[in-house]
Order: sequence, then C-alpha cells, then structure tokens
Amino acid sequence: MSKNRGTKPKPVLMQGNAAVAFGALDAGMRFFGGYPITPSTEIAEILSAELPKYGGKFIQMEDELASMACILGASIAGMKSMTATSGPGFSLMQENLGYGMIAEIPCVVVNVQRGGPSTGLPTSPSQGDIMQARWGTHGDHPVIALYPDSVLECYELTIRAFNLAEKYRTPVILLMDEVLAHMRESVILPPKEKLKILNRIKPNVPPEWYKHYKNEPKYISPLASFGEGYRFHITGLAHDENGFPTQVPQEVEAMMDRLLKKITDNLDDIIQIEAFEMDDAEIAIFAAGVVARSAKEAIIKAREKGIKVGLIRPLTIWPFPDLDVEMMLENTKAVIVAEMNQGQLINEIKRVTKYGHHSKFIKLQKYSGLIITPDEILNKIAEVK
Amino acid sequence: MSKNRGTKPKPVLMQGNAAVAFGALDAGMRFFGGYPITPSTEIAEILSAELPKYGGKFIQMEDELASMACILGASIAGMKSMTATSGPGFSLMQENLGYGMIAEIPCVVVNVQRGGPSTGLPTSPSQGDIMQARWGTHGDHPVIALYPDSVLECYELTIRAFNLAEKYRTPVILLMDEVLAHMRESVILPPKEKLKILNRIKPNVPPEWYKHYKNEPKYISPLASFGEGYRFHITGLAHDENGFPTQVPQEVEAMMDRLLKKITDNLDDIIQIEAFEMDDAEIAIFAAGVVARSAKEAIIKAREKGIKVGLIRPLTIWPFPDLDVEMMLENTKAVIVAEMNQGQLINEIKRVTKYGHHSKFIKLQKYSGLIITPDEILNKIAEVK
Amino acid sequence: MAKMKTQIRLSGSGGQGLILGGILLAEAAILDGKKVLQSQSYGPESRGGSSRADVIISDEIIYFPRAVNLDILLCLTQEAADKFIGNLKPTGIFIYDSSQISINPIEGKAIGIPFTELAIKKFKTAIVTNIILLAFTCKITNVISLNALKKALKKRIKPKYVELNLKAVRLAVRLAEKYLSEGSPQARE
Amino acid sequence: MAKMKTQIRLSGSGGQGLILGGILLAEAAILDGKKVLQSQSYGPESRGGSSRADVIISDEIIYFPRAVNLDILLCLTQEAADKFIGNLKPTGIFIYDSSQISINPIEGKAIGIPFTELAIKKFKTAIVTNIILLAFTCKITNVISLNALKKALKKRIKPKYVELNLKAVRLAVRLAEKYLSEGSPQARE
Amino acid sequence: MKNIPQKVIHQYLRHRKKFPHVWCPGCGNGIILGDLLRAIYNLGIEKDSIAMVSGIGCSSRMPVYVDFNTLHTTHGRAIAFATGIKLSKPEMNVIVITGDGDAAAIGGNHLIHAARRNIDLTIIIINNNIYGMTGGQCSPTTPLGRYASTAPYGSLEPNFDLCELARSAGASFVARTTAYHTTEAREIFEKAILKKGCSIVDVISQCPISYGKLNNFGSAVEMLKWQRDNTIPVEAASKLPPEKIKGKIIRGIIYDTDKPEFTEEYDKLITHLTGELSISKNKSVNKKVTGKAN
Amino acid sequence: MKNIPQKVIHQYLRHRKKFPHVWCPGCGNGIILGDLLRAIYNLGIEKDSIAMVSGIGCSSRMPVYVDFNTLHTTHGRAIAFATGIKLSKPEMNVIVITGDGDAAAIGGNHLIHAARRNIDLTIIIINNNIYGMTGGQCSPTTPLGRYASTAPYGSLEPNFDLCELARSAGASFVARTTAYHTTEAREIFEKAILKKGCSIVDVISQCPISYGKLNNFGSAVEMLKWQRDNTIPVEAASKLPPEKIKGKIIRGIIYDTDKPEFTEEYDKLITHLTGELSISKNKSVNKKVTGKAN
Amino acid sequence: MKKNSQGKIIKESDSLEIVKVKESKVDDAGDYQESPIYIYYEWCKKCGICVAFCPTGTLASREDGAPYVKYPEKCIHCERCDMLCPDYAITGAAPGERRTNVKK
Amino acid sequence: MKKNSQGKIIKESDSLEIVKVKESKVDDAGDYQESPIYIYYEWCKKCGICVAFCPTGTLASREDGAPYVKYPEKCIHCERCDMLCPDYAITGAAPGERRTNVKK
Ligand SMILES: Cc1ncc(C[n+]2csc(CCOP(=O)(O)OP(=O)(O)O)c2C)c(N)n1
Ligand SMILES: Cc1ncc(C[n+]2csc(CCOP(=O)(O)OP(=O)(O)O)c2C)c(N)n1
Ligand code: SF4
Ligand code: SF4
Ligand code: SF4
Ligand code: SF4
Ligand code: SF4
Ligand code: SF4
Ligand SMILES: [Mg+2]
Ligand SMILES: [Mg+2]
Repeated sequence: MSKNRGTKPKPVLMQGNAAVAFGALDAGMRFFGGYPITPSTEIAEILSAELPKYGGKFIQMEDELASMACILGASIAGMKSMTATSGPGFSLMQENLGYGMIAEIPCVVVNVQRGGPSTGLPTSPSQGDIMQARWGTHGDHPVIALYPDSVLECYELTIRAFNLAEKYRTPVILLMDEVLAHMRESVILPPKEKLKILNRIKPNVPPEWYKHYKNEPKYISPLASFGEGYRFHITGLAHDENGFPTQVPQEVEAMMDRLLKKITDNLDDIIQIEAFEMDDAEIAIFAAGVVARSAKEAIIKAREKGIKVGLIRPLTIWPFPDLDVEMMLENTKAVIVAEMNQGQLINEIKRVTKYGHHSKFIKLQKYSGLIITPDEILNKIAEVK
Repeated sequence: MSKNRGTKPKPVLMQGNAAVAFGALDAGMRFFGGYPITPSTEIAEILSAELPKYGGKFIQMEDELASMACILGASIAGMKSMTATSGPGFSLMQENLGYGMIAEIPCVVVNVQRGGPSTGLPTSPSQGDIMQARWGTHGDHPVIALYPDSVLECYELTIRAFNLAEKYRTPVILLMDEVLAHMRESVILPPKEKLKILNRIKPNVPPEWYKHYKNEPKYISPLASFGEGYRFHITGLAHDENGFPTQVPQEVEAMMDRLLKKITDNLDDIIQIEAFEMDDAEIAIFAAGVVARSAKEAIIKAREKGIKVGLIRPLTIWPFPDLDVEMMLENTKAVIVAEMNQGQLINEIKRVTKYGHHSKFIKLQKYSGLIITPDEILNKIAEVK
Repeated sequence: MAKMKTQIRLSGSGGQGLILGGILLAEAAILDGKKVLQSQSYGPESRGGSSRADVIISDEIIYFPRAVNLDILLCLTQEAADKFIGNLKPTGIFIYDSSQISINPIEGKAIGIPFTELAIKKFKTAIVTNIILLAFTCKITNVISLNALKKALKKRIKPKYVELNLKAVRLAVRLAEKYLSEGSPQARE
Repeated sequence: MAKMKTQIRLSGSGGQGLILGGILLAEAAILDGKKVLQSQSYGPESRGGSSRADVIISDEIIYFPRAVNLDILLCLTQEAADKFIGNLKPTGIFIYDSSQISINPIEGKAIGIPFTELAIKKFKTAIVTNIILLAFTCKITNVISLNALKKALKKRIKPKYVELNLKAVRLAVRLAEKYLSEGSPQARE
Repeated sequence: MKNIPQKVIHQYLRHRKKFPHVWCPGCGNGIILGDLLRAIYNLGIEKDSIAMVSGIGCSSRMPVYVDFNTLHTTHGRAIAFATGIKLSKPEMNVIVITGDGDAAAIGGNHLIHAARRNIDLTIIIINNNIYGMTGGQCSPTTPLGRYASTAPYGSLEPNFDLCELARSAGASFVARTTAYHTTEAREIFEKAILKKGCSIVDVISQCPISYGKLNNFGSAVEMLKWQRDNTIPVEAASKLPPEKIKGKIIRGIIYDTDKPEFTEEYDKLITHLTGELSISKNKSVNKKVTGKAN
Repeated sequence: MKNIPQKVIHQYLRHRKKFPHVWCPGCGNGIILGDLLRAIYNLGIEKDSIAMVSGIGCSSRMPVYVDFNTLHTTHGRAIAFATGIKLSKPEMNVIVITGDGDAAAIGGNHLIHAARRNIDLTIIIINNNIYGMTGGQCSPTTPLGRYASTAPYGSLEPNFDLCELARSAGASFVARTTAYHTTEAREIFEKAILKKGCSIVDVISQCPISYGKLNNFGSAVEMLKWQRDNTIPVEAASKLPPEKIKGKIIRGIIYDTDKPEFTEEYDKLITHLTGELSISKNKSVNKKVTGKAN
Repeated sequence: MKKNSQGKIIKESDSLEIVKVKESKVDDAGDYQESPIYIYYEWCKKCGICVAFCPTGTLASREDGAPYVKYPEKCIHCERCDMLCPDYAITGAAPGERRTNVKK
Repeated sequence: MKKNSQGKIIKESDSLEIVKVKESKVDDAGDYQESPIYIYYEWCKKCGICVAFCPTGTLASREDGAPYVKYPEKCIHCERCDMLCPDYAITGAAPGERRTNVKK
C-alpha cells in the first residue's frame, strides 16, 4: 500500500490486519505502541514500517501494560494513538484501559481475538472476549466496542473507532476475529477526500478558565494537549472538573454520571447495526463478525427454500444495541444466537428481550477453534421448523 | 488471634480482613503471595506475621501479576494458596487467573472492592467489580465467586472458597466490600473440630496411568503435586487429557466442556443464597454484601409498617443463582436491585427473569463512595406502593 | 420492643489512640454480652490529620454498619468537633476536651473536661487521654461497664502499661463522679 | 442462477512460495474483475512443516471465508496431498508434483507433472516451481487469465526476478498445451 | 511588597490546590520537590515545556501541586506513560516522579527498559525504603533485616542498589542524593534534566510515619541526620580506604555518559525516510532553554 | 542391545510426546536442551526432584518434551510461578527455561526480582535476539541496527547485557555461553544447578528462521560459526588487550558468589518461630543429589 | 454551635508568587526590615526540622513543636531552614535579597 | 486414494531409553560393530550442522541435506555431531562405549 492512493477507487487485495493499519493511518493515527502477539502482530509490523514515513512514531514496548500506558501518554501529548493485541495482551491492558476511561483519553485498542482462556489456541478464531471488552477492567466504566465482518469494514470501523474516540474522549475497542485479521479480500477503499475524520475539540478559552472535566458541551469537555499552555492535571483518582482528586460524594457522582451519560446519551450516534433480510423474517439470526458471514450464506440458501430468516449483526457491540435488537425481534418466533464461544451474546439477547418476549432462544455455540459454518446454521434453522 | 483458640466458642472482636486471614489459615492455606493495596492490605500484613508460625510461607511479590503466578506455582507444589488484592491489582491478575482456570489449579483470590474505575476511590466502598469477577480474563471460562456480608461470613466463606477451589480444581474468587474488610464485629467462630475442610483428591494410580485432565470422576481429575512422582505437564494452551497441547477440535471442545460442566453440573453444591423474609414477600430486594445489611434494616422497618418485603442475597454470586432467583421472584410484583455501582446485578436479574416476568424492576444504584442506607431502600420500597 | 442500640464516635487527630479506644470500647461491650460493630476512617483523612472510630453497641444483631445518628460523640480536637457535631442526635451526649475545644451552645447535653491537660498534669503524658475519656464516658453514660473496660484494657494493652492505664481509669471515675454531683463548668457553656 | 465460484488450495511445505502463489492468484483474479478471498494456514502448521494457501474466486460477494469443498487442489508434497485430498470435490481437479508425490487413483481428475524437477532442470532452481504450478493451473482450468497472472507477477515480484518468472510462465503454458493435447503420463496413474 | 522575599518555588505551585499538602509532618517529599523546583528555576525552563508524570504512592502525589503539565498515572506505569509523551513531543522536558515501590517493585520493568532505550526522561525515584501510601509494607529497597508491616520479623530480602541497576540497564546518567543534601540534590536534578538521555536519580528520603516508626527512628530529624551521617560523596569515597566506606551509601553522580538518545534517533529515521522533520517538531515549545526565567 | 549406544538424553525425553520436536531445522533450542539434560544426568539429579518451568516462546516449549514436573506458563511469568514452587518445596530443583523476550521484555521485572531475592532458581535464558515464536519481532537483546519484522529499518534501541543486569540485580551466579559451546554450556548448567541461590545463564542461540533470515545469516551453520568466532571466554578476555576484545562477547562464568538464599532464610525464620522445620521439608525428594543415576 | 460542612475549605490565594508573610499568625517574626525569617504557621506541620538543622541556633521550638525566631541576630541567612522545610513554611533570605532560595 | 485423517499420528515408542538405530531408514550406516555413527533420519531435519562441524570430515551431505557417513574410518568419536544436532538424530559414540554423550 503506498502512502498516496489514487483518487480513482480500484479494488485491491488486502489483509484484515493491513486494513486496520491503513485505516488508522488514514484516520490520522500517528502513534502506535504495542507488543507482538498472534494474531494481531501484522498490524504492528506494518506500522513499524509505515509510521515513520508519515512522520509518526512506532514503538515496541516491553509488554502490553506499557503499550497501553504509552498510547495514553501519546494521546495526552496530542497524537491520535493506538495499540493492537490479542486475548492475553488484552487482559494485561485492562488496568490502564480503565485509566483511559476515567481520565477520558481518546485512543483505539484493537483486540484480534484468539481461542482462550489463557494461551488457549493462539492461531484459532474465537469470539471469547466479547464480555471482557465490556467488563474487563475494574469498576464501572463505559465502553465503546466495534466489530467488523469484512476486510473493508476493518478499514472503515478503524476510522470510525478513531472518530468515536476523539468525539467522546474515550478509548474505543475494535474487536476482531482471527479469520478476518489474517484473510485477504478484494476491497475498494473510499477515496481519501471522502473520508470523514473527526478530531478532538480543543479548548478556546484562556488557560485560567479551562476545566478539562466539565460536563459541557454535552458531557464532553474540550481536551488540550500537554505543552499547549494549559498545564492541567490528570489523575486516575476520582476527580473534580479541574482534574484534581476528590472524595466529595457529589463530585464523584457527577464524574461517574458524565462517564456514563456521554455514552448513553449518544446511543443513536454510536450504535450501528445491520439488518440483513430482516424485513419479513420469522427467524432471526444474531451474529457478529465472521459468524455473520456464515449466517448470510445460510440465509441465502434458506431463503431459496422459502424459509423466512434474516440476520441481525451488531457493528457496534458495546454499548449493546438493546433497543434495536428488542424491536427487531418483536415479530420473530425464534432467534438463533450464533457465536464462537460458550455463550456471551445469548445473555445479552435474553437480557434485552425481557418483557413478555416469547420467541425461542436457540444457541449455536462453537469453541473448538473452528468457525461456525453455514451448514451448522442451516441445521439450527431447521430445528425451528 | 492466637494459633489455638479454645474449644468453647466465645465471641471475639474481629476485623473482616482478619477473618479472611484466619479463615484461610483454618482452611489449611499455607502459602500467600501478594502485593499491598488498600483496602485489602491487612490480610497480607496479618499473614506475614502468622504464616511462618504455621510453617507456611508468605511472600510479597513485585506486583500482582507475579502474586497470581506464584500462588498458582505454590498450589501445583501442593500448598493451598491464596492472594488478596483490590480493583487495580485484580485487573492485573486477570491473565494468570485465566491460566489457573484452564490449568485447573485450586487457589483463592480475594478482591476487596474499592471505588473504580482505575485508582478511583481507594478507601471507599464499591461493588463495581462484580461483572469483572465473571468476565475479567479473556476467553470463555468458568467462575466461582463468593460474597460475604458479615465478618463471620468473611471467615466462613473464605473456608468455603478453599473447599470449592480444592473440590472443583479451580481458582475461587472472594468478593468483598471495603466496609466489611475494615470493620470489626463481634463474632463467634465455630470450633475448629467442627470445620469441614476439603482437600484436593490425589491420584491413586501409578504415574503411567495418571491423566490429570480426565473427565473423571465427574469432570474433575485427581491432582498430584509436583515432586510426588507423577511428572506431568501443565500448560495454558488448549490441552488433551494428558496435559499436552492440542489443536484437535474434538479435544479442545472436550476440555472447554469440562471446564464449564464441572461448574454447571454442580450448581446445587456451589450456590448458596439467603432468602430473608421472602416467604410472603410482594416486594423483593436483591442485594449482596453490605448493601444486604442495609436492606435487612430497611425490611425490618418496612415490615413494622406492614409492607411485605423481603431480601434475596446471593452468597454465591458466580455462578449466578439463575434458577433460585427466578423462582423466588415468581410471586413478587417488584424487585428492587440495590447495588453500589452503575448497574451490574440488575442486568443479571433482567436476564434470568426472561419469560413473561412482569414484575417491576427498580434500580437503586449508588457510586459516590458512600454506602446505600436503609432509608434509601425504604424510599424505593415506598415507590412501589 | 426495640432494644438498646448506642452509636458512639471517638474523634480527634491521629496519634491520640482513638482507634485503640474504639476497639477497647467494642471489646468491653462484648464482655458485657452485647453485639458490637466498630469501624473507623481510612484514607487521607486517617493520615496525619483527623482520626475517628465509631462503635455501635446493641442487644440485637447490627445490620447497617455505619454510625450516622450518634448517641455519644467524643471529641479531642476542634476540627473533629466542628466536623462531627452535626451527626449527634438531638438527644445525644457530647463529651469534649475543653482544653482544646471551644464550642457554641448546642441543643443536647455537652460535657467539657480538659482531658488532655489533666492527663499531662497528672501523668506527665498525654498518652492516656483516650483512656480517661473512655472511662469517663462509661461512668457517665453507662454504655458499658467499667469492669468490662478494665478487662478489655488488660487484654489489649502491653503489661507494662496496664498499671498506668488503670490509674487513668480511676482518675476518670473520680472526675465523672464529681461531674455527676456538681456538673462541670464547661457544660452548657 | 448461481454464478461462478471456485475454491482453490495451493499446498506443500514452507518455503515453496505457496502463500505468494495464493496472493498472486488472488490479485490476478481481481484484475479479471472477480471478487476474491485468500486465506492461509497459521500456527505451528505454518512453521517448518506444511504450508497452505486458499483462494476463493467468485463473481459474487463471498461470505463464508473458508475453502472447504475444493474445486482445484494443487500439491507439491506428499504430506499435503495426503492431508488435503479429502477436501477435493468429486468433480474437482487435482494437480500435483509427480516428482514428489505418488498417489492412489482418485475419482476426479488428477494431473501429475514433475514441477520441481522441471524447475530445477530448466532454471537450476526450485524457486519458480510455484509459478510454473500456478501458470499451468491457469492454462488448464481457466480459473483466471494468464494475462492477469502476468500483471500480478509484475506488480508483486522484485523487478530483477520478473524475467525469470515470466520464463517460468512460458514453460508452464507449453507444458499445459502439451498436456491438453496429449495427456500426461502420470495422469490417472 | 518590595522588601518581601519571594520564595522561588511559589511560582511553580498550583494556587488552586490546597496547601498544606497531604504529606505527613517531616516527610521528605516536600523537601525534594523544593529542590526540584529550584533546579527547574535555575535552568530557566518554561513551565509549559515540562510534563511531570508520576505513578501511585505518596511521592507520586507530587504532580498535583505543581503548575506543569501533570499526569498522575497508575501504580508503576509512570515511565511507560512518559515514554508515550516524550516520543510524541520530544521537545518537552518529561520528568517522572516515582517511589521506590512504584519504580522498583511493580514498575521495575519499565525502569530498566527506559534505561535500555536511553530515552530522554528524567526519572526521580523518591526512595524512602517503604510503601508509604499503603502504610508501611516492605519495598525492594527496604534493607535486609529492617522492619515493615509485611516484614514483621525483619526483611529477608536483600534490597536493590537502584543506581547499579539503572546503570547496568543502560541509563546514561545515574546519581544518588538524599533529602538532607538539598543543594546537592538541586544540582543533580539540574544535570539530570539537562542530560540528553535517560537519567535516573535515586533520592534517599524519609518516611517518618511508616518506616521511621517501625524502625525506631525517633523522628524525621533523626532520619535526616542518618542521611547526613551514613552517606558519603562518590568523590570522597574514591579517596578513602575500603574500611572507611563500609556500610556507607555512596552519593553523587555515579555514572554519566553520552550516547545516542532514542527520540533523537527516531527523528533521524523520520528525516531519513521523509526528508522532513518529525511532525511534532514544528511546535513552539522549546527544549532545554537555559537562562533564567522568572 | 548390548552394543547399541544409549543416548543419555533419551532417558529424559517424554515418550508420549511426538518427535521430532516443533523447532525449525537448525534451531538452537534442541542443542541447548541436550546440554541441559546431560548436565542433569551428570549431576545425577532425580527426575522427580526437578520442576521445569517456562513462559511462552519457542524456547519455552521445551518442558513439554522432558520427563520432569513441567509447567508451561504465561508469557513472561515463568519466574514468578517458579518462585511459588520453590518457596513451597525448597527441596526441589526448579529450572526456568525462558527466551530473551520472555525473560527480558515482558518478564524483565520478575527476572530482576528473583535475582534480588537470591531465590534458588536456575534460570536459563535462551537468547536468540528475537521473538521466534511470533515470527521475528525485535527483542530487548536484538543488537542495535539489526533487523527484525518490527525493526524494518534496523533496531534503534540498544540491547540489554543480560549478565550485567542479572549481576546488578543481585543474582549470585551469572554466566553466558552459546549453543555452539556445548561442553561449556553443560558445565555451566551443572554449576548453575548446584548453586544455592539465583543463577542466571544467558545462552546465545540461533533462530535461523527469523533472526537469521532477516539479518542475512546464510544458515544455522553460519550462525553457529558466528557464535564460535565472536565470543571469547572470560578468562582469555582478562588476559587480552582491549582492542582484541572489542566487539566480542564475553563467555563463561561472569559472576559467582555465595550469599544467603531466600528459601533457606525463610526456613530459618520458621524454625525460629516454631522450633520445627518447614512443613515442606519433611518430604523424601532430595535436593542436589550427586553421584550418577541412570 | 455552628455546624461546619465536611472537609476543609480550600484557601484560594490571589497570587502565590509572593509569600504571604503578613498572613501568618506569627507573633515572633517581626517586620522584614528587622527580622529576615518568616514562618507561615498555616502551612507548618511542626516537624522540628528547621530548628534541628539551623546551624546558628536562631530558631527554637514552641511548646507545640512549631518554630519561632529566638535569636534573630544570629541568623546568617544560609536558608538551610528554608530548603529543608518540607512544607515551604519558613524562609530566611538575607535582607535585601528578594529571592529565596536559589543563588547558584 | 486413501484419505488420511488430519494431523499426523503420534509415534508411540515403547522405550526411548534406547536409541532406535535399527529403525532408521539409513542405508549408509552399517552395523554397530563396523560403523559407530548412527543417524535417525526420521528425526533429522537436514540442517547440515553435523556435517559442517564434524572435525574430521567423516560426514557428508546427501542431496536432500541430510547427513551420511562418508568416511567411517575417519571418525574419532568426538561426539561433536551428537552434541550439536538440534534434533537428537545422530550419535557417534566410540565402539564399546554404550553411553553417548557424557563422559566428564
Ligand atoms: C496495581 C496497584 N497495586 C497496588 C496499589 C496500592 N499502592 C498504592 S501506592 C503503593 C506503594 C507506594 O510505594 P512507593 O512507590 O514507594 O511510594 P511512597 O508512598 O513510599 O512514596 C501501593 C502498593 C495500587 N494503587 N495499584
Ligand atoms: C501476554 C502475551 N503477550 C504476547 C504474547 C505473544 N508471544 C508469544 S511468544 C512471544 C515472544 C517470544 O520471544 P522469546 O521469549 O524470545 O522466545 P523465542 O520464541 O524467541 O524462543 C510473544 C510476544 C503472548 N503469548 N502473551
Ligand atoms: S506516609 Fe511516609 S511517605 Fe507518605 S506522606 Fe507520610 S511520611 Fe511521607
Ligand atoms: S522460529 Fe526461530 S527460535 Fe523458533 S523454532 Fe524456529 S528457529 Fe527456533
Ligand atoms: S537562614 Fe540559616 S541561620 Fe537563618 S534561621 Fe534559617 S537555618 Fe538558621
Ligand atoms: S521545617 Fe517547616 S514544617 Fe517543619 S517545623 Fe519548621 S517550619 Fe514547620
Ligand atoms: S563423532 Fe566426531 S568425528 Fe565422528 S562423525 Fe561425529 S563429529 Fe565427526
Ligand atoms: S545436525 Fe541433526 S538434524 Fe541437522 S542434519 Fe545433522 S542429523 Fe540432521
Ligand atoms: Mg516508598
Ligand atoms: Mg527469543
């Protein structure tokens, strides 16, 4: 991939991990700190070669704890920054990920999932970290996590991840499937001038008036960079709007509410969900990432046989699209939740369909290191009849 | 606390953290590896003084990553082992906690929760790590987590945690509230000879026949210690019944199923739940730990006014008592979920009450560093009417 | 019938032995056959600056672990008095060190005794101030028996200091008796 | 009407350039205006030992990313042949290196050519074996155009090696033409 | 106002923050912060060009009080955060404030890796031989046999020599001083900041509340006297016979060398690849301005 | 069978595991494992008294092949797991097998803390200057300027001298050898195992697949020759003029001293407090049996 | 009795560039012209360090542990007290010197 | 064509304490009495190390890279090949010596 692609969009062959790397560069990412781990390593490898060409910085840190820490430091210094890892590394990043959340520092964390727990199946696909992405760090915290299902979407959602991170001043997680990370697909990247790139809002007040944790505008305060004359304080302790530690219950509560509300008040902006053949669907399949691809193939085959089945696919997996899913499931008689784990999304589906929802829940869970095939989904569809 | 208490049970004044320490000693714990962190530090401090008197070992490790690792090592060497920490340290332990789960190594991890996320409120109570205890490490994994609500229960559930750890060959988490950890209460400890102490099953076959990851008996294989002549292999990779790495889908699946089923097949043994004034309750309060104490006080007051309200309190918080809760809520018209966080247990309650459950869900969430008071609960009870 | 339940706070600054005081009170209450719950302040508050120990003593099981409506407030510093006086029940008793604290009139009962001054005068050390305060409170309020307090003292305190502490108890008892018969000059000042 | 969709596997051992082969095939397919998806083996399997690259070429969007029912299986080693022959469709084509592999009869079409031997004989290096294999396959199966393959080659391969590779393509084309007119001795052996 | 003395450090303190600070009476943290501020004053560095980064601990509470770009991070990770800042904005002066627990226990790995990379950070370890913040547990610098709340029978673990560790890991400037030696400390801080490369300063400090109490130092005063009487300047030590040095701790600049610095090397790579300077270099903040500011 | 030679190492290999092992052709891991097994044989240590603990990496795959008590842990944490085992069963011989990335990148902190504690572990770092397992990223021992998949323009970061680091952190036995020097390696391993205290051995190894390819070593053979030609025994080095040593890597026993060992000190504390021996001492497994076993 | 709110009120100073000697409750320190040593009692934590290390015995301890200037005439303006005070609560610049504490 | 299952079958050896020289497909190595060098081709990965470092030139490379004993008479039983082989695939103990490879 050359730094400047022509303006005429042409299909190119691209790997999922490469799409993430180039998406990040196109989003303006200029700092990558990471530690190699299969199946995410290509992202680091590509960026180690590319970033300096863009005047950006690549650093391989001593571990994932440090990787997460250094990208937060870089972001505070004004760089759009990112790291990429997989399960074990993602576990190690949790403490500092929480720091990024409470300190409201934009950045993007890519987790290319592999089979877990622990070292598990380093080269096999899995969707075992979905719940961890939501709850992995201690304490209450908001989470935005995106989930692509194609190489093109790897590119697009990486850019979107940066946009959301900058807009909502928060770390954003990109959850990926190993299959996607490693496969190559023909993609047509949008022309660069068509890309919508968001940047964090900078303060336009004198330093004396600057409060970097104010609830304005709309729960998100502008963010100055270090060295721009604002000289503010950032801490992982509960803090007041000036960023200074506080234990005053009202101030703590205000801070916690802001963290939550900046996400929950903007669900319409944050949540993206795909409905595939859902208009008349009696059976819904709920699946993310590569499983959704199998589902689509299954749906096409099932529809050929006249079975009314459709797919609900979350592109935004966190915050969970509660309302959208509930509404889409209203008229279905069964929902097949297909996932490559022992049952994570199914719990969310059960949770959101609480009131008198009587459609059947059908689980399709696979955690052997193999991906769910269209045939397996077809079999589950057959079970409904 | 002296090493030998008399046989006649007398009330003594004891701190929650001390109760954990002495509970562990009475359970036979002889190895503690940890790293100080408020509000759990007293556990380490007490054990640094007590363990050598029992011939046991205390080590302060360089960090929590190492703490979790060393207690797993100690357990493999045959010691009942434990660590204690709080939110930030718990986040750091996640990777090796997952190792303990896949490698099926008994041990106990105490997390005295404090305000999060990140450094948060180091000395304030919070129930913010409940979901993290379930989902904190990457990949699918089973979890047992207990949640005491009194100093006596700190003692009792610590012993129970060791018993479950040994019985089910898995790390067990003890989740505690800061309030409980730091307060002192008059407790009457059971006489030592009445304690039921379980120890891991040791193999009684020749080394050649020993398979330490066999599904027998009942998904739990006996566990030899290092140095006892069995010379087996342990890995965090997916493994076969001999402990050797495998990527064969059937073998991986068998391993994952065992991890899950050894827990789900024994829910009756693992789950403990308290129903307080629930017999005729029209309103249920669902609360754990110190919040349940406030609830009880509120219930007594409400009952004085003739309001039929009761409490459901999980002593086992993971696996979540799905069925028990669903059944108990069957005849209630409202459930008040009171928790010191932004809403974690409420999601579980919604999830388990899926089928046509029409009682009202009332949230009582507090995350300011103060604990929920009986009055606040009474106010919520009043809302129902 | 609600049985007896007393919420007590010992407050002052770090180093005045208030946590120990709280523990002694709690242990004594156990010896008196009561249920008891003791808690204290942690965090920055507990370092350097102010210090606080709460004790709830009850005949029945104690659920809610916080002392919010104090029956008895004991204060050794002005800062503590200012901070906690608002938590005292209207019917509560406020016992304070009149050598350290000046107060405005309050609704309830206030007893000022120059505890620190007395301790220094009689024992050449402020170290027993907490014990004098505690014993005085026992005698005045009967929240626990003096006997139990003495037993708790003997159990918790290093043998070589026991005698000194028992002397402090005796001083406190005389003080209390005097107060009960005469009233203290600072009371209701 | 289901449009064309072809699943191809290139297999052999590490170092034989099969991943590059897969990528070339995929890029060529794009030049032919197709949708394409390429994947490969990772993990221990991919180090030292065996190597595999899968390519799915289609007129329509490709959802399921795995090649499970192969239309074309290309093998350079016995191990690969043994391992993957089961994944070939009954109607599939099996093209293998007859200088490395001995096979039992199969249902479908099997074409054995001593690719490695030929490469060494003609070019004094086995390095172009993958290109010969690929170009041969293109010519035989028409899965992609030779033109596209050449373009892809020029794009991906270091300039100094392009000429050598184009020679390999020419050799392969002649081989294929010969095979198409005469049949190879190893076929259906 | 003319005749009223102006305390140099006041111009660096944050007037929004409440003073007196949180540290206990007699704690070394305040003294050392004073030395550091005077060093910064003497060098005439613009406040805005300074990023002060800390971990968790009493010492790590320092940044909150000072009017720089301040970042109070997680326990042990200050150096990793600082690495991100420095590499993103090489023109900033990045100063890391950390404790013996923060830097050498949980953060030990980042310490040695910053040294190895020779990245231009000024790392000041406030070494009070204990975990002050959590109430007196032993640290990797608690001397053998000393008491701590988790070493009730005396520590069984030898302590690190942080200077040795820093040097062997690759730092280009390594020094040791104490809270007692305020002028020496200031001078060392000045040199450490000026150094282009990773500088690590081990500052022996006193925690009268935890370490002092558990180890029967009567008071902060006693502990400062201990620092005075049990340390010896490296120059003097080199002239003394071994028996005179025995048991003494060596102070002063232990190691000082010049070698390629990481962010500079990286910028060279960028220049090489792009022919341009790093994007971050086009900023107005100046690195290492000398000449006094006010 | 009488005349058929018996390979000593075979008695230590696990017959249930599949051979040939996973390592690539010419990889140093197999050679070094052979040296280690011969050392164990020579010392006559019972198999059952050995716990072999590793992290994650190609080198860390070693334990799976050998008939000891084997523990393959998480990346970087082997030493911490091993600390738990050793402290629980001081009578066991705990050998840690780790890579340069495992030991010095992610695991650096545990390495220096084990050294500081001087806990009786034998830590063997298989130092191939690269992350082999993940396909050739740079490690903390990748020399400046060398290529790696994440150092496509040559590494900008200096490498650790692991022996220096280990010594300064407190290890009581520090040595370096290579895959090429098989006899020296075996002898060093013997001494390292016998040492009561923390022993750290830096074994220079070859990864022909990743490091070799990226840095234009023709083959494993070339890399072994490099080891032969670019290292020099410490004894010889001390007798040579500096210009002859320049650029050479020093091999042999770099540091060897006797000091109190952590688990022994802990057992003394227990004896002191209880008058009894540690509960874990009443086991039959013997430590450091000498005399040949078969 | 007036009930105070929890926690102390943060003292906001208009400008901290100038040490506010006039605000100190000191009764011992005189005017700048007469005595160069200023003690800011609101910040002093009574650690005794300044008294212990004053080389001339200028300072002494009050009963509560805080310092006071006992022999103003003895002061040599070495600023040792200033530099060693952990709380920035004392300063002893020489008369006429405006800047305490750096003179390289 | 017989379809194989995925993955190789693990070779179970009854006793690995004895090197199974007889199982090797070697055609160059003769009987023990005649030639002391045994090569176990099933484990050999053809790295060339043994050939490169044999000090006497006893060994040479086959076309596929695996070693063979070219000049058995040259062997001095130094066991260098044995100790350097990463795959435990060669051994060259002296005649009569049963144990390869430690003789301290
Ligand atoms: C991950 C994590 N573990 C533990 C703690 C608790 N903790 C806070 S400060 C500290 C030690 C501080 O010691 P040091 O760095 O020496 O600083 P000091 O307080 O002595 O200045 C610890 C263990 C924490 N905050 N985070
Ligand atoms: C927490 C974590 N991060 C990253 C990885 C990925 N990983 C596996 S091995 C390895 C490096 C191994 O290098 P080294 O220790 O030198 O061993 P080698 O393979 O070179 O023998 C890495 C980064 C992992 N497994 N876990
Ligand atoms: S606890 Fe120790 S280090 Fe912390 S502020 Fe107090 S004296 Fe200083
Ligand atoms: S990748 Fe390198 S280190 Fe790993 S097995 Fe292959 S040659 Fe050895
Ligand atoms: S300036 Fe020097 S002489 Fe004057 S009071 Fe201070 S320490 Fe004493
Ligand atoms: S040194 Fe400072 S804080 Fe200490 S007594 Fe003197 S003026 Fe007060
Ligand atoms: S034993 Fe020595 S001489 Fe004989 S083949 Fe092996 S290396 Fe050559
Ligand atoms: S050294 Fe071993 S593996 Fe390598 S060629 Fe020789 S016998 Fe084969
Ligand atoms: Mg410290
Ligand atoms: Mg390596």
